[in-house]
Amino acid sequence: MRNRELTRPEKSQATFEPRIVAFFCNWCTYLAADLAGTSRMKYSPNVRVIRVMCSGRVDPQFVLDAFAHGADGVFIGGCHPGDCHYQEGNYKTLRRFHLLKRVLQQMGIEDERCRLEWISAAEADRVRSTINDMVEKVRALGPLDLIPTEDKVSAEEVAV
Amino acid sequence: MPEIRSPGDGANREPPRVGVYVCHCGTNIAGTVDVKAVTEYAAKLPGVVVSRDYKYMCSDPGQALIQQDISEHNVNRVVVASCSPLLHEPTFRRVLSRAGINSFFLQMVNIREHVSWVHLDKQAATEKTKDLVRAAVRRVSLHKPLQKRRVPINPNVLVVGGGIAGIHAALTLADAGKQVYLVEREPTIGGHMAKFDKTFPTLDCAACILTPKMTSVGSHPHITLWTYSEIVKVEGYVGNYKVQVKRKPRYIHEDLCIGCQECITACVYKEGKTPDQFNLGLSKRKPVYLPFPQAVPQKVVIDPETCIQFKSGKCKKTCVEACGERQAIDFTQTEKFEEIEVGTIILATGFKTFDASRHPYYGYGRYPNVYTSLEVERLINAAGPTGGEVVLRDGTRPKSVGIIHCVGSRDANTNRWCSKVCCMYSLKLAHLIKERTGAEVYNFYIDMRTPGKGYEEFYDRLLDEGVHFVRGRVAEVSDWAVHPSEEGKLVIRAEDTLAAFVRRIPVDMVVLSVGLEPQADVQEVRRLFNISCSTEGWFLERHPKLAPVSTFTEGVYIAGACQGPKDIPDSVAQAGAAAAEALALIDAQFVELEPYTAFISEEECSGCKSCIPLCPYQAISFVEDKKKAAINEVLCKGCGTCVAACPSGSIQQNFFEDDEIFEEIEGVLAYA
Amino acid sequence: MKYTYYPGCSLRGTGRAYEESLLAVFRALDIELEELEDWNCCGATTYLSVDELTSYALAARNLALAEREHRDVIAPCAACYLVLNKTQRYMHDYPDIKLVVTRALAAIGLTCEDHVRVRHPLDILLHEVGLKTIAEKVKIPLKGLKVAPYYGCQIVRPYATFDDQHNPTSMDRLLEACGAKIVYYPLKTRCCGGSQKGTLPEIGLDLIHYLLSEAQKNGAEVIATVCPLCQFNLECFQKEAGNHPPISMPVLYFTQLMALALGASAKTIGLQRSLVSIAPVLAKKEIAYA
Amino acid sequence: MPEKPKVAFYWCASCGGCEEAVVDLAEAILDVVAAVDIVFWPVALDFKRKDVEAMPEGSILVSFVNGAIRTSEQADMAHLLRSKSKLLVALGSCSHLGGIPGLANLFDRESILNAVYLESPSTVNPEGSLPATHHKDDGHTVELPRFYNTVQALDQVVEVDYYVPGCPPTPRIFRTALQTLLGDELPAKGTVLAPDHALCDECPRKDTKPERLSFVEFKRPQQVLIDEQECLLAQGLLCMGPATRAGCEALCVRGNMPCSGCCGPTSRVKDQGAKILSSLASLVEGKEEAEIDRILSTIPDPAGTFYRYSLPASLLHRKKLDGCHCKNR
Amino acid sequence: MGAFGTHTMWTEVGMELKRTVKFEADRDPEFARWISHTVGGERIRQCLQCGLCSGSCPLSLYMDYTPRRLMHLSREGFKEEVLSSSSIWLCTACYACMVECPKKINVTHLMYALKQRAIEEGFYPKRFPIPVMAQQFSRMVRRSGRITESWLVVRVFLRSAILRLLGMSKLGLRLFLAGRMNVRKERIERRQEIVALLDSVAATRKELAL
Repeated sequence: MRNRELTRPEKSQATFEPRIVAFFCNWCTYLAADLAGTSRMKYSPNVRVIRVMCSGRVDPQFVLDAFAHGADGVFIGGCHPGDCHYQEGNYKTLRRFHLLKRVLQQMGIEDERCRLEWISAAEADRVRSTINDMVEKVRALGPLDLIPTEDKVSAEEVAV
Repeated sequence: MPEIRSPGDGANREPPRVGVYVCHCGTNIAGTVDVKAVTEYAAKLPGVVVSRDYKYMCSDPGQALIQQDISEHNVNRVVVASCSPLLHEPTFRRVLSRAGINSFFLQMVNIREHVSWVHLDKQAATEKTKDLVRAAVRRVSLHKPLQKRRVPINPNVLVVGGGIAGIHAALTLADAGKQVYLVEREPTIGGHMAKFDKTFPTLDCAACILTPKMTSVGSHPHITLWTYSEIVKVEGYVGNYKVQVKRKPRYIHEDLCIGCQECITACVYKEGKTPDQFNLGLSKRKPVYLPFPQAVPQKVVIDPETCIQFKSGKCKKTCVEACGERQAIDFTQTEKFEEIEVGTIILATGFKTFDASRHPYYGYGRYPNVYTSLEVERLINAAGPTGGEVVLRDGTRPKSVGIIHCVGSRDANTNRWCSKVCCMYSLKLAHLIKERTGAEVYNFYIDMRTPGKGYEEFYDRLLDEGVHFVRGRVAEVSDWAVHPSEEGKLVIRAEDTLAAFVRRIPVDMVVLSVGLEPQADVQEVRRLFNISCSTEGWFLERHPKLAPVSTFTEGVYIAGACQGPKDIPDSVAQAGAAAAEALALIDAQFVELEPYTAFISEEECSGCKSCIPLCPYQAISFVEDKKKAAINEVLCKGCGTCVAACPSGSIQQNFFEDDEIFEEIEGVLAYA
Repeated sequence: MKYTYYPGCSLRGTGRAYEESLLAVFRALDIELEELEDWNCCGATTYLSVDELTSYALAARNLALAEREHRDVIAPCAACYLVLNKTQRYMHDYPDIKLVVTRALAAIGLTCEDHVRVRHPLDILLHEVGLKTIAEKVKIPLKGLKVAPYYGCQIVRPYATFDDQHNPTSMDRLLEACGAKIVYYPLKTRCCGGSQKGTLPEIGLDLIHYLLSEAQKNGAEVIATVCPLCQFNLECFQKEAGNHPPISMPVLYFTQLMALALGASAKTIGLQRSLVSIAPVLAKKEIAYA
Repeated sequence: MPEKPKVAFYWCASCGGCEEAVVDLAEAILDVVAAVDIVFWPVALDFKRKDVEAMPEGSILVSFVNGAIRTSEQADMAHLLRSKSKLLVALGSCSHLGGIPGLANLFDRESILNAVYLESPSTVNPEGSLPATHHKDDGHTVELPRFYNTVQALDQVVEVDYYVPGCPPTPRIFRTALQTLLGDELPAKGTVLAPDHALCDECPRKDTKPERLSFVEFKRPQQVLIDEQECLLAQGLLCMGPATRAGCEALCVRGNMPCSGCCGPTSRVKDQGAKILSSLASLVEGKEEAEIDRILSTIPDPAGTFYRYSLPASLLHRKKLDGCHCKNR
Repeated sequence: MGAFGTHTMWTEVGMELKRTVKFEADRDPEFARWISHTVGGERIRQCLQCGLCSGSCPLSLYMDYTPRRLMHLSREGFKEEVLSSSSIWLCTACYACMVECPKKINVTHLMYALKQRAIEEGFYPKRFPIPVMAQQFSRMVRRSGRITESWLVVRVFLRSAILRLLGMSKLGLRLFLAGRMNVRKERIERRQEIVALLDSVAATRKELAL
C-alpha cells in the first residue's frame, strides 16, 4: 500500500500552529534568512527552511509532497528577476509557480498557502515580514488537513 | 578531472550509523534552544547511534569529538546542528575527511541563524530544532559519497576600475608576476584620489603619493592598461573567465601618441569651451585634451561631441598638422572589442558623490558660492582651476566659510548610511581653507566620527586651530538677511545643539560635504559579474567580517569603495587583500568546486530534450547516436533547474537528489 | 621632627577645635610645631573670585616666610593647603603669575624660590610618623567607634600628592590605628557645598543632607573631617538639613578623635565646642576618655 | 502433470476496457488458457463471490484487478481477492492510478449524486431519491454497496504486488506482464510491468523534436491540422509523452493524437502531473507575469489534463473540500 | 534687530515666549579669545563636549547652563549668556570636573575666571552675596592681613541679606558660646607689608595689562 504517515494529531483551530515548509535559494533568500539571524530579527517559528542551490531546483513535486505530508503552507524564496545566480533559474520557477497555482486552485488549496517571493541576500527584513505575514494568513485559514485520506475515510465509510 | 561520484556508489553500502552533534554555540544557541532535549530526542531517532551536545562544536575539542565517534563508534553519517552551513560546512566536512569517511556524508542543521537568533519562544524553538534535526538525520542516510571537482586556474587577472584600489591591486598582482588587465572607463586612471590636493590626516600631497603608482601601472611589463574601456560581457566560471572589453575610440593611436600635447596647443579653439569634467566644470577644456597633467596614460583624447571635424567635417585640422609625422590622430577610429581570458576578477569600481542638488534647501546650483566638497578639493589643488587659490566665483577670497557635514548621508530622505570619510575630509578642508584664506571656518556636524589612526588627533588639532564646531544638522542655506551683518552673505541656519539654541551664521562660501554613493550603473555591473548588491547598492561581500573582499561568485573579488564608503588607507588595504585572495587562488593552480552538478542517467533518459533549452550554460547536449541527453559536468554550475524540470525524473543533482529533498521535506513534517 | 605650622584664619575662628586637637596630637607624638611667624591669610577660595593674582601673592608671602625656616609647612585647613600648593604650581607653570608674585614679594623684601613643601597633617601622620608608632601610643582605644571618614574636596583634588584622588584612605588608616571602625562611606570626597550654605542656602542644605544621611544610613556614629568649612557645614546645619528624618550626628575633626585615643583630655581638644556632642556615643561605647 | 496455476480477474470502477484488453490477446488467449486455470472472471465466466470465499487463503496465484475503488463492494472484493491470492496485480490505469474515474476526486460524493440524480436536465426524479446503502422493499431490507466520497487506486485499499499500466494495457504490455509473472524470476514487489523510461524513447516522431523548444501557446487537437510526422509538442500540442511511462509503443501518437498519460509516471516520479507541469512551464517563453499567464491560459484545465489518469494516486489525492472531509458527510 | 534676536513677549493667552535665535553679531569673538588665553583656558577649544564635567559636578543639577554648555558658549564667544549664567555662582570649586576632564581642561579655574569677569562687567544678581563677600574679604585682608570669620559674615550679610542674618543669629550665639566666634579681630604684625604687596600686584597688573 502506498504509505501515508497518518500520525498527525487532530488539529483544532484554537491550538493550531501552522507548519510551513520553505525552499530558499542558497544565494539570496537563504542568505537573507542568515542575515535576519545575525541581525537578531524575530519572527514566527513556524517555518522549516530547506536549502536549495536555486529556486529553479524547486520541483512542483516538492510543494505537493510538503502539502501531502502535513504542511499548511509552502514558501519559495528566490532571487529577484534578473538577479539569478544562475542567470535565469528564477524565471523557470516563476513560470512553474504560475501553472502550479492554477492546479492548486483547482485542488481547492487556498492561494495564501503557497507563496513565491523574490528576496535578495540583503533583504533580511523581508524574510521576517513575509514569514510573519504568511504565518498569520495561514493561521487564519486553519489547518490544510489533507492527510486523513483513504484509510480513515474508508474505515469510516465501510462502517456505515 | 576525477569522478564526482565515487565508484560503487549506491551498491552494498553499509547501513547508516548516524552521529548527531548539537552545538550550544556558547549561549547563542543554548540560550534559546533546549540543547539537551534536542540531543536526547535525536538519540532515539532511527539510525542514530550517537547523539551529543557540546559548547562549541567548531572548536578543536568539538571536532575531535566527531572524529572520535567516527573511528570508535563506526559513525558513518554526521549531522551537525549549529550555525549556517555557509559558515562551517567546510569545517565539518574536513572533520569527516580526516576521520576517513566521505566528507559529503554530512548534513548541517542551521539552528543558530534560523532558530535561536530569530525566535524568542524557547519551546517553539526547541520543537523547530527537533524537526530540523529529524529531517537531517533522515536525509543524511541517503547521502552519496561525492568528490569535489578541481578546475585549473588561469593565472591572468582582470582588475576593473583604475582608482587607488584598482591601481594598488593591479600593482600588487603584477609585481607578483601575474599578467593583469586593468580596465578603466575614463581616459585616465587615478580615480577620485587624483582630484585631491592633500590627504587626511597626515596632509600628504595626494599627487605625490599617487602619481608614482600611476606611472608604475602605465609602464609595468605585466599590466595591460586599457583606459576609456568598459567590460561588456563576462562568461565562464572561477579560474576560467572569458571577458569581452569594449575600447571606446579616443581618436588617437595610443601607441603613436607621445603625450607632447602639441595638438592641444594647435587646436583651432584658442580657449577651452567645454566644462572640464576632471575639474568638475570649474574650468574649460578644448575638444582635444589631456584630463590632467599627470594623467596615465599620457595620451590625449578627442571629444567628438565638440570637435569641429566631427561636427562639420570642415576643420582645418591644425592638430593633425601639429602631430606631423607621428600621425597619431585618427578621426576614423571606431570602438574595438577585445577578448581576454582570466582566472580571477577584482572589481574596484569605486563610488560617486552625492548629488547636492537633491538637497534644494542647501542652495547648490542656486547660489554660486555653494560648492561641493569635491569642487573645493579642486580649488585647493595647486594643479586645479585656480592654481590652489580658494576663491569665490568672483575671484575674491572668502572671509567666512561654512562646511556642512552629512550632505546625503545619515538621512532617511536620501541615504541612510554614514559615508565615513566626510568628517575627516571636512576637517582637512577646514584646515586647508583656514590656512589658505585665513577665513573664519564653521563646521556643522551631527556627530564627529574620527575612528582611525591619527584621526582623532587631527580633530584635536583642528579644534585647537580655532575652527568653529556647531553640532547640528543645517536646516537651510539662504541669502535672506534679517540682520545688517547678514547682507550679501549666505546665511546658514542650524540649531547649535550644544548651546541649545538656533543660530544664523552668515558666510561667504558654503561647502557641502557630500556623501558617497554606489555608482549609477551598479546594477548592470553586478549582473555582468554575477554578484549581489546590498539594498543600498554596494557590492555585497561574502561575509561582512570573515570574507570582506570575496563575493558569492568564486573568483570575483571586490575592493575599495564599491563595497561601501571607504577612505584611502582602507581602500588600499582592501585592494591588497583582494590581490592576495586572487594570488592564493592562482598559486593553488586549481580550485575545488562543489560537486553539486546535475547528471543524467543514460538508461533512464528518454531523450525528450525538455532539459536542453533550460540550461543557461549550454551544459546539456543531445547525443545523437544514443538519442539521449548528456550533461557536461565542467560546464554545469549546479543550479538544478533541469532536475526539477525533467519530466521522467531521469536527471539528478548531486547532494540535492530528489530522494534527499523528499526525505528532508517529509522529515521536517513527520510528527515525532 | 619639627615643622612649620600654618594655622590659617579658620583655625582661629570656627575651627578652633581643629587647632587645639591638632596640637594635642602632635604633642602626644613628640613632634614640634612652630607657628609661621606673622603669617597672613592664604588668599582662600573666595578671594580668587575677585582677584586671583592677589590671592597668589598673599599665599606666596606665607611661602616666602616659611622658606626662611627650611622646613616643611603643615597646613591643616583644606582651603589653605590647596591655595598654598596651587600657588606654587601656578608660579611654576605661568611666567606671568610668577612675575607678578616675585615683584610683589620683592616690594616687601621677600623671595620665593619654591623650596618648601606644603603638607597636610594626614600626610605627616601617615608617612612620617607611621601607623605603627601611633598604634603604640594609643592609650584609650576607640573600641570600634563607627566613623565615616569625610575628606571633602580640596585635600585630594586637584593636587592629591599623598593619597588617592578617588578613594583616599589616609584618615581611614589613622583612625583604625586608633581602634575606630571605618564605615563604608562612598561620599567621602563629595563636595559639602563649601560656602554655598551662605550664598544659596537651599542648595547648600541639599548637599549637606546627602552627606549626613548617607553616613547615617551606613551606621556611622561620628563623621570625621579634615576641613573647617566641611565641619562647620555638616555640624551646624544638621537641623535644617536633616528634617526627614532628623539627623543627630557628631562631626569631629579627625585630630579630635586621634587626640582622644592618644589620651588627651576632652577640654584640651575642644570637644565642648561641638554643637552635637559625641559624649553619648562615647558613653555607649564605654570609651572612657580623659 | 502439475496443477496449473490459478488466475482470477476482477473488475472494479472501470469502463471494461481492460477486460477487452485481455480478450484482445486474440489467439494468444488460448496460450493463456492453456497455461493457467482461470478460477474467477465475472465478466466472462459464471463464478460467484461465494466460490471465491470458499477458496483457501493464497490459493490463487495471481489476481488481476482492474478499475478503481469507488464503492464498498469493490473494496470488499479487493480485500477478498487479496486474501485468496499470492499475487495481486493492478491491471490498467484505474486500478494502477485511479484512472479516469479518479477525476471524480475533484468533487465529493454529495455533489456527484446531486448532479447525477437531481440536477442533470435529463433526469426525472420528483421524489429526489438518492442511492442508499439500505433499501426496504416488500418487507425485505436489501443492503447495497456504498458509494465512496473518494476514488482510490487499488493500492490505496489493499497491498498490491505489481502493476500493469495503460488505459487499457496494450496486448503487448499485458502479454509481457503475464510472461513475467509466470516466469521463474519475479521482479521486485511494486514494479510496474512496463519499461521504466518515458514514452519519447519509443515515439516514432522522436527525431523531429527540436533541441530548443519553447511554447508561446498550447493548442488543442481540434484547433489545428496536425502534422503526422512532426513531434506534437513541437506543434504546440500538449503531449504527456515526456512524463509518461513507455510500453504502449506510442499508439496515440501513431494515431496522430497526443499522449494523455495513461501509463503513469516512471518509477522515479512521485507525481506525474507535477512533473509534466514543471517541464512544460519551464519551457514557456516570456519573463513578464502577464505574458506567462497568457501562454499558460491556453491550458484550460491543468488539473484535468495533467492528472487525467492519476489524480487518486497523485500526492494531493483529491480536491480539498471545505471543512473536514474525513467526516462522512 | 526687528522681529528677530532674543526677545521676550507675552502672548494673548498669557504665555511668556522667548525668541532666542542667535546671530553671529551676538557673538563676542574677543570674549572667546580671552577665555582661550586665560589661565586654565588653554585647552578650551579642544573641549569635546563630552559632558563629563557636568556629570561629575555635584551642583550641575541646579545650573541653568551646565559646565559643558558654558565651555561651548564661552569658546564660541556668547559672552552675555555665559556671564549672566547662574552656573558660575554655583561652582564651589570642588575640582571634580577638572580632575576627570579627558582633555585636561581646567574647568574649575575657568569658573573662577568667569566669576571674576562677571564681577568686573557687573553681570550678577544685585544682592548676590559672593561678590559682596569677596569684596569684604579683600578689604579685611588688606586691613588686617587675616580674616576674622565672625566679622566677615556679619559684614557680608549686612550688605546682602539682612533678614537671613537674623535667622542665623541663633546659630551665631551658639557658636559664640562654644568659643567659635571671635570677637577680637585677627591681625598680623606687619600689616604694611600686605598693603605694599597688594599695591605691587595692582601695579604690575596694570603695567602688563594682565
